[in-house]
Amino acid sequence: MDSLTNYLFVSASLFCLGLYGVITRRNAVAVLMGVELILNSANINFVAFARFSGMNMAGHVYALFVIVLAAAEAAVALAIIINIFNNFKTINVDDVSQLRQ
Amino acid sequence: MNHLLSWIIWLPVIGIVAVVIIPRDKGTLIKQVSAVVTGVQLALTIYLWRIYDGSNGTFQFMESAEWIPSFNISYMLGVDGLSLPMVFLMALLGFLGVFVSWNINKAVKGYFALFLLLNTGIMGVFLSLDFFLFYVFWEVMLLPMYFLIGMWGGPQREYAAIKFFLYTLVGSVLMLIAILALYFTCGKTFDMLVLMETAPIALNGVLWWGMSAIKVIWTLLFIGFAIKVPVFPFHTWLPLAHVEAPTAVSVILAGILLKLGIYGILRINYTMLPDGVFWFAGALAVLGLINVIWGAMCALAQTDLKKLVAYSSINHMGYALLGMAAVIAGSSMGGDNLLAAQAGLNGAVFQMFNHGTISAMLFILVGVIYDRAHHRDIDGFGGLAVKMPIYSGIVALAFFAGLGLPGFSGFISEAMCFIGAFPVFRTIVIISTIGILLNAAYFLWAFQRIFFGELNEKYKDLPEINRMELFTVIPLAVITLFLGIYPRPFLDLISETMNILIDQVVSLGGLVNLM
Amino acid sequence: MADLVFWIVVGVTIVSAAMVVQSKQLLYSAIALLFTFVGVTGLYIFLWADFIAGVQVVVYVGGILVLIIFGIMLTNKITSVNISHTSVQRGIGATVVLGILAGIGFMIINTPWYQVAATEPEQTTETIGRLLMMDYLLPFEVASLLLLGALIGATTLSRKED
Amino acid sequence: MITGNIITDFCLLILFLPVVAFAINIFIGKRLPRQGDWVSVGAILITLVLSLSMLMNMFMNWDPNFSHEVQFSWIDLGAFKIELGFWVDNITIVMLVVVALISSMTHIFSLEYMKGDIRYSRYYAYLGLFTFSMNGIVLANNLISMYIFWELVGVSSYLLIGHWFEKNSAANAATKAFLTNRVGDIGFFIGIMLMFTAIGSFNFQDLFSGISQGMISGQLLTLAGVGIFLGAVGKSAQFPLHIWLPDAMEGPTPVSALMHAATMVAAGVYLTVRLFPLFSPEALLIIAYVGGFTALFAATIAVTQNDIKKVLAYSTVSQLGYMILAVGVGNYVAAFFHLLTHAMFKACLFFGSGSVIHAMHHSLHELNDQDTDPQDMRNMGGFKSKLPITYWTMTIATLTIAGVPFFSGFLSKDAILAGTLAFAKHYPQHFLLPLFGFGAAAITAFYMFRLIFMTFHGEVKMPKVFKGIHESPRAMTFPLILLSSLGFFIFYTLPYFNPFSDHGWFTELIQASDSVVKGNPTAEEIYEGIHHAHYPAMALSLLVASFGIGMSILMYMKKKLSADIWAAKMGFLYKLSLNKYFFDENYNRFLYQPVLKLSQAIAFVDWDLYDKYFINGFGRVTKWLSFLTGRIDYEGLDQKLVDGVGRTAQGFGNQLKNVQTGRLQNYMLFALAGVIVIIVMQTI
Repeated sequence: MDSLTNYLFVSASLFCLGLYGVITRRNAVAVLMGVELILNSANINFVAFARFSGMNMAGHVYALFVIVLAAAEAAVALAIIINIFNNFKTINVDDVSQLRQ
Repeated sequence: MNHLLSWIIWLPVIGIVAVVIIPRDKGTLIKQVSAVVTGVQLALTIYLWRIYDGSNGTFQFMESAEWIPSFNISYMLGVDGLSLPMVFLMALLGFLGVFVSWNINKAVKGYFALFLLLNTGIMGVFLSLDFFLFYVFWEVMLLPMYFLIGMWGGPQREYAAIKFFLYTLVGSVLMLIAILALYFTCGKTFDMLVLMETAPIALNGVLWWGMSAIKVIWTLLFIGFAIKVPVFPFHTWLPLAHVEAPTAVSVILAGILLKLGIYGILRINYTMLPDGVFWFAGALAVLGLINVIWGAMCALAQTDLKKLVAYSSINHMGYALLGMAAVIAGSSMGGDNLLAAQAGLNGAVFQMFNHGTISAMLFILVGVIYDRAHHRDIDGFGGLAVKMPIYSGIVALAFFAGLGLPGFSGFISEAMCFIGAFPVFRTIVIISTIGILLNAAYFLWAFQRIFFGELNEKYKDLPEINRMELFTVIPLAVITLFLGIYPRPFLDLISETMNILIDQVVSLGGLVNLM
Repeated sequence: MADLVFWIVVGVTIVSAAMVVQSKQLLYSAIALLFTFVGVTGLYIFLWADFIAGVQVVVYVGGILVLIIFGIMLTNKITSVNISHTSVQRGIGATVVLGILAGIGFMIINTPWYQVAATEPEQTTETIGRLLMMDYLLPFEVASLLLLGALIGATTLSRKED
Repeated sequence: MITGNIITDFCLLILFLPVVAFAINIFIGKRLPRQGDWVSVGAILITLVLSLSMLMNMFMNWDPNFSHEVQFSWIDLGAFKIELGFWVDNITIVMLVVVALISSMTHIFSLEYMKGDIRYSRYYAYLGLFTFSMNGIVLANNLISMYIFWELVGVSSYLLIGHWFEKNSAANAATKAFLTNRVGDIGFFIGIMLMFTAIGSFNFQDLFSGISQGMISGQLLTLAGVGIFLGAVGKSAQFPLHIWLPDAMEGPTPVSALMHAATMVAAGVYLTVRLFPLFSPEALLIIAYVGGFTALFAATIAVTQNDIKKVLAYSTVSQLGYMILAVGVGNYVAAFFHLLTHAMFKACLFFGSGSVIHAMHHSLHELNDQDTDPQDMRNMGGFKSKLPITYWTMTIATLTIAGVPFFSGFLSKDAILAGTLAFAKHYPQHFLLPLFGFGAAAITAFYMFRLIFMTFHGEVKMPKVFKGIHESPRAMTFPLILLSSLGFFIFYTLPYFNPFSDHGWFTELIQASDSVVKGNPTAEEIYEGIHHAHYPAMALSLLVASFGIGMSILMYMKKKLSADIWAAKMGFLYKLSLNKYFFDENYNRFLYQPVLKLSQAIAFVDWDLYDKYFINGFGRVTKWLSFLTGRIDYEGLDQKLVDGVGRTAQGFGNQLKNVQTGRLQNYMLFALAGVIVIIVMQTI
C-alpha cells in the first residue's frame, strides 16, 4: 500500500471505467457519472503524487480545485440536462441531434 | 525643452485628441483649438529658428530613442539647415491653413483632425533621421491628404484623390524598395547619419543585373521623389489634385508637399549616393528645363485660374531642379567652381522656400475669388481691379512675386539657380531663361484678363477681401518681400549645411564612372 | 492488516465503479457511485490526505451525488420503475478502453517515478489553508467566481420559462 | 564740400525718399489730405535739392576722375558672394540730377494734369516707385543691382502705363511693355551669367579688371556684351523690341514725359554708357548698327503719324537710336551728353503735348464730345494764339531737337554725328552708320516741325473745339518754361560761351575712359578722330537740319507742297510708315499667336493626351489586367482547379460521411482509438 504504482493503477482503472461510461452510456446523467469517475481518478493521482514526493501540499490544493470544478460542472451539466429534457422530453444523447446534419 | 523636435512633431496629435473630444456641434471651438495648437507649434519653430546655430551646419537638437532594436530601427530626430526652413514653412502654412479653412462647415471635426494629422506627418518627414521613421511619416502624411482631397474637394474630388493616392503610392513603393536595398547593402541600419557615411563606400562597384547598384537605387528613389516634386513625366496628378482640393489643402500641397520631393532628393540621394549625382546631374538639368518650359506653356494655355497656379508650381520647381544639378560644378569635373555649386544649391533650397510662400499666397488668393464668384474661369471675370482694389493689389503682388520680380524672394532664388547651373549646363540654362518670359506672360496675361478692362457687370457687387483672408496672406507677403530685399537671414541659416552637402557630394562622388 | 484494508478499499472502489458504468438501472448506478466515492475517500486517507477526504465526503457524497439523484428523479417520471438505461457500442468501446488501460499500465510500470520519502503530517488543513490564502489566492478567488457563475448559470438554465 | 560718407548718405536719401513716398501713398495715400500728393512732391523736391547739391559739389571739386564706391554684403555663402552698392562718379551725379529734375517736373505737372483722377494717390505712389527704380539703376555699382532695378523700372512702367486699366488698350500696352522688356532682360541676364561665370563677380570694377586680364575674351565676351546690350534694346526700345514704346503712350502724358526723358528708356542708354569699357569691338559694331538703324527707322515712322504723342514716341525711339549709335562708335560721352540734352527737350515736348491734350480734353469735355480724339493733330491747328506758352516752349524744344545752333541739341547731335563720321572714316566699310545718323537728323527736323505746324499753325480745323481751348494752369506751364530754357546751349558749355563747340563743364568733367577690351581704340584715339570730324559733321548736320526744316515749312506752313500728294506718290512707303511697318501685326501673327497655339497644344497634349491616355492608361491597363486575372482566377483556377480539389474532397467526404454519425460518443471513441495508435507508435 505504500507503493505509488498501486494508486496509479487504481486511478487508471477508474479513469478507464469512467471513459467507458462516457463512451457507451446513452443517458446523459450516466455520462455525467462517467465524467465524475474520471475526475476522481485524476484527484487520486494528484493526492498520490503529493504523498510520494515528500508530502507536497500543492497537489492537495489542486485536488481541491478539481473538486470545486466538479461541483460546478455537475451543477451546470444537470441544469442543461433538465433543460434538454424539458425541451425534448428525453435525455438520451443521441436523440438530441438537432445539430446533426 | 529637451525634446523640442518631438514637441513640434507631436503637438498636432494632442490637438487631434482635443478636436476629437470636442462635440460635433461646436465647430468654432474646433477651429479655435486647431488654431491654438498650430499657433503654439509655429511659436516653437520660430524659437527653434532663433536658437539654431547657423554657423554650424550639422544636425542639431538631435533626439534618439530605441524603437525596434531588432531591426536597428530607432526614433531619431534632428534638424539642419536643409530641414529647418521647411519645418518653419510647414508650421506657418499649417497655422495659416487653419484660418484659410475657417469657412469649412462640412464635417468640421474630421477635417481638422486630418489637417492636424497631415501636419504631424509632414513635420515627421522633415525631422526624422531614421530611414524607417522617415518612411512611416511619409505614409502617414499620405492618408489624410487622400481624405482631405477626397471628402472636402471639388466636383471631381474622388477621381483626383485616387489619382493622387495611386501616384504617390507608386512612388512610396519604389522608395521602400530603395530603402530596403540600402538597408541590406549598407550594414543593416536605417540610421541616415550612418548611411550617409557607409552607403557611398558600400555601394561602390556593386553591380546588380549588370548595372551599378547606385544607379538602381538612385533611380528608384528619384522616381519616388520626382512624383512628389513633380518632375515632368510624373506631374499630371498635380493640376488635378490642386484644382480639386479645398483651398487650405492646396496651400499645403503646393507649399509643402512638393518640397518633400526635393528635400528627399537632397537629403537622401545627394548624401547617400553622391556618385549617382554625377551620373544624373545632366538629366536633372534637362528635366528642370522641361519642367520650366512645359509648366509655363501649359500655364499659359489655362483658363482655370487654379490650374494656372498649379502649372506654375511645375514651372517653379524646374528652377529648383536646375539649381540642384549645379552641385557638380564644385567637383574637379565641373571645374572646381565652388561659387556655382553654392549658388545653385542654396538657390534651389531658397527656391523651395520661396515657392512655398508664394504659391501658398497664390492659392489663398484664388480661394478668395472662388468663394465670392464660385468659379475660377479667367475669362469669366474682367475689370475687378475697380471693384476690389485691395484684393487686386495683393494679387498683383503675389503674381509679381511669382514671376520672379526683383524685390521678391523668388527672384533671388531663381537667379541663384540660373547662375549656379550656368557654368555646367550653359545651353540648358540659356534655353530655360525663356521660362522667365513665359512666366511673366502667363501671370500678367491672367492678371489683365481678370482685373483689367471693363468691369464685368455680373460682379459689380463683389465684396472686397475680408480681414481674415488678409490675415492669412499678409504674413506670406511680408516674408516674401523681406527675404527679397534682404535674403541673408535665410541664406546664412542654410549655407553651412549646403556647404557640407556640397562637400559630401563632391568629395565622395564622381570618382568612378558608373557602369 | 493495513494492507488488507487497503486492498478491500481498492476492490470496493473499482467494483462499484464498474457497476456505475455497467448497471442497467440508472438508480443503481447512482448508488454504486456513492460507493465509489466512499472508496476514493478511503484511498485519500491512506494517502494521508485527511482534509481532502473530508471534502470528498462532503462535496461528492453530500453534494454531487444528491444532485445527480435529483437529476435522475427530475428527468424520469418517478412512477416508471424501469428507467431507460441502455448502452451503445459496448464491444468496440470496451476494446478501446482496455487498449488505453494497457497503454497507461505500460507507462506506469516503465516510468522511473520521482519519489521522496516523507513522514505523515499531524494534519494538512492548516497547510492547505495557508497555501490557499497565500500562494493560490488568485485561483482560489477565480474558483469562487466560477462557482458563483455556475450557480447562477444553473439557476437560469433550469428555470421554467415564463 | 561733401565727401565720402556724406555722399553715401545723400545717395541713400535720394534713393529711398521716393520709395518712402510710394509706401506712404500706396497704403494711406487716400486718407491723407489732398490724397497725399504733397508727400510725393515733397520727397522728390528734397531729392532734387540733394542731387543739385551733389552737382554743385561736383563743380566745386572739378575733378574728372572723381569716384566713390560703397557696398555691403547682400549674400554671402562662403565662396559665392553678392555685394550691392553705389558707384558715384560724375556721370552718376549728372544722371541723378536729370532724374530728379524730370521727375519733380513730372510731379508738379501732374498736380494739374491728373487732378480728379480716380486713382490719384496711387498714381503718385507709382511715380515714386518709378523714380526709385531709376535712381537704383543710376547708382548701381554691379550687374545684380542693375538688373534688380532694371526689372523694377519695368514693373513701375507696367503700373503707370496701365494706370487707366479700364481701357483695354491701356491694359494691353502695359502687359506688352513688360513682356517686351522681359525679352531684353533675358538677354541681359544671360550676359550677366556669362560675365559672372568667367570673372566671378558682379562688380563693374571687378569686371573691367577681369576683362583686361583676359579672363573672358573673344566670342564669349562679344556674346556677353550683346546679351547685356539686349537689355538696353528692350528698355531703350531699340529695333526690334521698339514695339512697346508707342503703345506705352496709353499711360498718362506726364508719365510718358518721365519715361521717355529720364527714366525707363534712358536706362538702356545709361547701361551701355556705364558698361562701355567691357564691350568687345564686334559687340560695339552690333550696337552701332542697331542704334543707327533704329534712329532712321523710327524717324521714318514718325513722319506719318497723326497722333501727337505717337510722333513724339517714335521721335524718342529715334533719338535713343542716336545715343546707342554713339555708344557703338565708341563716342559714349556724346551719347550721355545727348541723353542729358534729350531728357530736357523731350520732357518739354511731352509736357507741351500734355498741355495741348489737356486743353483739348477740357474743351471736348465741355462740348460733351466723346468721339473726337484729343490727341489727333488733324483735329488741331492754329493753337498758337490760344496756347502761347505751350507754343513757345515747344518751339524752343523743337529747335533743340532739330539741331539748330544755339540750342543744346545742336551740340550733342553734332558730337554724335562727328563720332559716326570719324568711325566711318576709320572703317570705310561702315559708311552706313553716318548715313543713318544724318538721314535721321534730316527726318527728325522735318517731322518735328510738322508737329509744330500742324498743331499750332495753319487754319483752325475744329472751330467749336478751338473756342474752348485755354492755356494750362501754372503748375503745368512752369515745367514747360523751365525745361525749354534748359534747351539753350549755355547750360552745357559753361564756363565757355561758344555756341558751336560743346567744350564746357560737361566735356571737362565727364571724360571717356578706355575700353578694357583689346582691339578697341583708346579714348584718346576716339577723341582725335572726333576732333578731326568735328567741322565736317557740323556743316553736314546744319545742312540736313535746314533741309528738314525747309521741307516742313514748304509742306505744312506755306503749303507749297501738298503732303497728301506726296503721300499718294509714295504710296506703298507711306502705308508702311503709317502702319509702323506692320510690326505689331507680324509679331502677332508670327510670334504671339503661334506661341499661344503652341501653349494650347502643349496643354492639350499634357492634359488630354498624356494624362488621359498615358497615365490613366496605366490605370486602364491595370483594370483590364485585373479583370483578366479575375477571369482566369475565377473560371480557370477557381472553377477548374480549386473546385476540382473541392470536388475530389467532396467525393472523399461522401465516402467518409458514414463515419460522421453525429454521435458525440462515436467521435470520442475514434479520438481514443487515435490516442492508442499514438501511444503504440510512440512506444515502437
